[in-house]
Amino acid sequence: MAIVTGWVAFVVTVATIACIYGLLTIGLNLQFGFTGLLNFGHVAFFAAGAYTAAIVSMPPPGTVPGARYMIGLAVPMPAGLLLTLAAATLMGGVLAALIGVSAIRLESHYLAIATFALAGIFYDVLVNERWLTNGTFGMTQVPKPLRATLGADAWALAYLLFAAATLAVVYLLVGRLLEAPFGRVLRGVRESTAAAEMLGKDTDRIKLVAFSLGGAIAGLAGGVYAHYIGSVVTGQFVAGVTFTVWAALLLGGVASHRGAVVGAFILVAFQQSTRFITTAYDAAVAAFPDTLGVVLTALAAPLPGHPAFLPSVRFMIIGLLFILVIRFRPAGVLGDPQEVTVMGSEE
Amino acid sequence: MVDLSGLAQALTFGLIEASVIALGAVGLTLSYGVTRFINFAYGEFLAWGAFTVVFLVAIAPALPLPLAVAVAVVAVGFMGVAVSGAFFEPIADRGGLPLLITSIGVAFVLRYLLVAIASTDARSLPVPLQRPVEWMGVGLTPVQAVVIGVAALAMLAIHGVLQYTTLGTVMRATSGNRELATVAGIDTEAVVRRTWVISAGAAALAGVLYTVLYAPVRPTFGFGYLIIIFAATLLGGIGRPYGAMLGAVLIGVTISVGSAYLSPAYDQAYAFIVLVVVLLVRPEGIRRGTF
Amino acid sequence: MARTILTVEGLTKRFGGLTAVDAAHLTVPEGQITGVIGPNGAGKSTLFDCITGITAPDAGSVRLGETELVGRAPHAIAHAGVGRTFQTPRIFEGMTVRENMAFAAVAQTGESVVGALARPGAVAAEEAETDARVDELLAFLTLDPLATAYAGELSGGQRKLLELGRVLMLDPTVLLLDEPLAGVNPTLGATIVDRLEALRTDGRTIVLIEHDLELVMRLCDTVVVLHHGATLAAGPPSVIRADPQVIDAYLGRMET
Amino acid sequence: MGLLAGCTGGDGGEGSADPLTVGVLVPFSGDYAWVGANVLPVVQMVAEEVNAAGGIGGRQLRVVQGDTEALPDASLSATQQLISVEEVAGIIGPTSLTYSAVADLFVENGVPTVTPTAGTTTLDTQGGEYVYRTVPSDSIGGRAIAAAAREERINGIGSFGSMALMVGQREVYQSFKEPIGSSFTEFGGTVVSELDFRTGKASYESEVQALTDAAPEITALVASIEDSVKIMEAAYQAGYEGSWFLTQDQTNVDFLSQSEAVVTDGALGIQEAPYEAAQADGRAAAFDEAIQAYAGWEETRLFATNAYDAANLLFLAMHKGQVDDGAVDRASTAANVRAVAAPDGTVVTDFDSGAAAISEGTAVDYRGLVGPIDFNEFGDIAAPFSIRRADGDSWVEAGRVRPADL
Repeated sequence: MAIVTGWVAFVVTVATIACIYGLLTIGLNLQFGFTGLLNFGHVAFFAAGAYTAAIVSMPPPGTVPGARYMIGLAVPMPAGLLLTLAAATLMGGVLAALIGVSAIRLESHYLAIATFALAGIFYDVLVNERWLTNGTFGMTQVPKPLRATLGADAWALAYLLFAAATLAVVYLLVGRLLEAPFGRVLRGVRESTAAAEMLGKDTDRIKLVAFSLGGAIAGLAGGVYAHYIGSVVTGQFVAGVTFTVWAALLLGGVASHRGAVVGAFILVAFQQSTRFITTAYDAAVAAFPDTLGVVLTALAAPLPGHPAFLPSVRFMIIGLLFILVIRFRPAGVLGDPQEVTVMGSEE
Repeated sequence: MVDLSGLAQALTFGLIEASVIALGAVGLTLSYGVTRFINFAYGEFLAWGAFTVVFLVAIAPALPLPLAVAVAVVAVGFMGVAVSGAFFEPIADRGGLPLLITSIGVAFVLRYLLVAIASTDARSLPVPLQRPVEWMGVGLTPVQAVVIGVAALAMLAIHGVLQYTTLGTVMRATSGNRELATVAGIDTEAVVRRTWVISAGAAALAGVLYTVLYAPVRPTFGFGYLIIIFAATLLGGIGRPYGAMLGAVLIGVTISVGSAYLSPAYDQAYAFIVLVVVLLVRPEGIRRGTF
Repeated sequence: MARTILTVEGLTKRFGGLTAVDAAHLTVPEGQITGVIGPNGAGKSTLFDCITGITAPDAGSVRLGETELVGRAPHAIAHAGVGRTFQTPRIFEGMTVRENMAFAAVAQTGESVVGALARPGAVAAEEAETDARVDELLAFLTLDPLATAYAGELSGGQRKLLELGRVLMLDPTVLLLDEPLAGVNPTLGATIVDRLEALRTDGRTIVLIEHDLELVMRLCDTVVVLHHGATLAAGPPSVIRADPQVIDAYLGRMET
Repeated sequence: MGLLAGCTGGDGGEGSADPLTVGVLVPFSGDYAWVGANVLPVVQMVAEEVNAAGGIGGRQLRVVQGDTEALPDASLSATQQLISVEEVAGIIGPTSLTYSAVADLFVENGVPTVTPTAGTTTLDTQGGEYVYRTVPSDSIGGRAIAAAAREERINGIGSFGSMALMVGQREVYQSFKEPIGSSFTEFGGTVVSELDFRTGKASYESEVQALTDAAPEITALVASIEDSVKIMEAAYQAGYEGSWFLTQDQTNVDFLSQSEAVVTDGALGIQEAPYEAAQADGRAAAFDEAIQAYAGWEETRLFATNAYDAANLLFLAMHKGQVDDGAVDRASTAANVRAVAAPDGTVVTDFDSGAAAISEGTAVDYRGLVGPIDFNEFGDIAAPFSIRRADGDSWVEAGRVRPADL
């Protein structure tokens, strides 16, 4: 199966990761974009889904050398895939509901801090509760459905199609929800909770439903991630993921259903493309050794040479993205400025 | 040798950490007063303060530490003004939410600018390592005592500014309601700038004290410590410097006692739990009264 | 005498040292317009807030027909039939006029996740019904030309009309209007007054906070006067106009 | 230096002259950026030496960075970038942090991979066909620590009977815990307490309190440099009297410079013993001098010698493929990594001598700076360990532990 080689293989990997981030951004958009719930702990739901999928599908502890986890339900693959993904989605939703029940009534700024803090607590639980998550060793034998039968290249392509299909299905279902009165109620609650309440809408319940639904979709993304990477480790679920998803949402367009997915693909593409800065730089210097090479070397000379320099430039660019989108294009690439009054004026 | 176990010692460790938290919380609450948004980039001023001193001490070893600290506090103070002028003031009229989200971006820029310059290596300050001395039944090293002293002095200075200077009164007026203050003829732009100098300066000092106590530190420690500062600020009631001081003591003690008597692996969690409970029960914080 | 539809008894609310509402009492006859007047700070808006559950009163009871409303969530009170507008209209600026109106349609299948996804037929039917009702109300309130405009672009008066239309979507038993004419130009004001009268003839019960005393005396069937949070007097306009206490505390100035 | 030195400037022409790419797949950002900073310059230096001598089959070596950011999803796309886009002939890396997320890709694409850093025990029973490592497994390292702690003749302080295990909550540290604990008990000692602590905390007073309560004769402290400094200083302040046993991460001058002699003096540490042969013929010293000049270091950093051996092994394997079948491909290179280190060949200690011998058709046995580099079936090496004792701002060798002793 030589079709998936060269650039295609790299693009297939990046596209699969982008689909997973697309799901995460749709979930966040449901919470913040449409309902105005400032969720700074989105990675916790992503992690809840990933770990649930791992626990449901991993082999029982006895069979794995050095296993510290206690539960491994070893649901057979590939038939069990839907079951593990359902469990992951459910767990993401349940965790969001638990956090939501306690924090949803908070005013947006406080909700941001509460979700940020609760995601921090959840990370500590993942690291310390070895019986459940195998601690920092992580769950490294999450089965990849049909991996053996298909072989690497075909499987990579198949999983991309699966991830894209999952994203498409979720996109359509959530799209229909948003066009239905359900979407209208969310936007009303976002614009003015007091007015919505006065018009007979149980705003606490609506916020909880939206928050849990967003968490469930993030849980599903966790399940798709777990079966793709095949190993779930605490190192993956850091606050950086939450703010990457936020960057994708802001870029794509707050409260724009299409914008959320487009934003996720743009951001992941940007992040992965910065891998090539060193190679592009080398190629450029190699191709024009005298003219451009001299200029580039002179330019680069004063910059600190330590290898952490380049990756930190990438993160600075992401930071600037936040600043510039809010200031000059609050509606994001595909967002509708009319819709995004919440970004423009305080309630 | 001083026995470092027991509740009294845990409270002492809590108070020591509280002096760092308090400086950060007071600084954060002052800037919240005039800007009305939760600044997620605030932690980076701690890191910049600490690493400015590390840098100054590295290039000029002869420079006495206190002087280096003073230079860092002033420098980061004005950096706060520059950051506010560049990123926050232009959209100040757009309400708290866009400002809050922008502060996430500013946090990334400031943090990774520092990493780009200083790389991610852990650094420390030339502070002597001392064994704790018995003092009223608990162990305390002279350095720790100095840290508490410096923090207390800084807090006294801020209290002095707030209560006994025109800037203080004007700051308190503006922190109530910025539009009202402008209407009343106060040059709010100047007040906001001066508040940022004090706020970012306090953060820089907090960062230095953190590094003195808990070296070696990496340039990314500020963002990690942010949530502890938030906890103290909100516990004390957002916008209330005296509340922030009280909140800092409670959070410092909670972390220390929690680590000593429950599991030390969840030290951050105890501060978070206190914070979330407070947010739910009394969002306006524990300290009654206005300013 | 018309049946009493809403009774407020001994309603008290204190904010720190200030007693905003002091054992106020109010009986609202069905099918009539009741005016609530009083100087600024007399506790009128707080009274509305207590009735609609936005602020929990310290004491007293609010009964709609037989059901006690104190202690219930605002959305439950709205469901029970108490519609309310705000002094400064809280319309959904990021949504169109039509969407603002449709928002208020009473609990639909389309508002639940399962309903929206699993029963598209029912949702479509309800949407059609809602749209019909929205068109009807927009026409009634002369807002139909603005149906697809974003609510954020409306003028002050148009916003008042939209908020009135939105609360009418609830088909409330009692309609609490908080200064429906404040800041409205006279022509649009006349339309609003005309619509209120039409609602009354249609049997709708309205309670109105209004500063324009001349209008209140002309429009309202009964008038309640609040003073420092307490009910000073209540009765038909003619009685109120002549009541010495009211004159002394409030109307005296208007006569000269 | 790092930014520029990445360019080894192939001539970009077509045909056999196009560059031969090698990937360095380690973290270059995040908390573990120091790993990339330690490994990359070494690989670049060796590659430049090989290029200076004409490269491999006339093709210049090109070193490319793959930043795993120590995150599984980032490491997956970094690996895919190296394997599919850069079409690397071989990979130096990955670390234990992201090995399990990408192991599949190495095997599927048959990419020869030599990791200079992954000591994790998970690799003990994997690898050997495509994945090799020039760093001994933590299980051997842990066992050496236990053995040294039990034998005064090795550590020069005392035969310790009771030990506490103080281990950071990260795989890279937890991987040492079981080997040290079980071996220490096996050698007759008793483990009096196991303390797992959250890494990157502000202070560790409570953990140290638990340690002083357990009052072990010696504490095995498996943690990063910064956490170790905080813990040992807090222990000094709390009056802890016992000894310390540190791992490779901390046994270097950089660690000693971050704390004071009164705290660190007498602490025991462990490093791969500089291979006597390498020391005797001055290669170790020559390498130290060369890399410190090339990378601007004051001291040879952790994983530098491992990276040197990994690079040489990989390039020699490629060269063997070029000589045997006139071309360099992944499958032959993977097999050749084992071949060029096979114990029966003539001993060679760097690329030039090795390449010359291979060109003449003789089988070679590469012996590196880390040790004789004789791979077992899983591609692991056993190496002698040097047990060191901190004395002021330098480490003094207290004794040696040979693989045979374990």
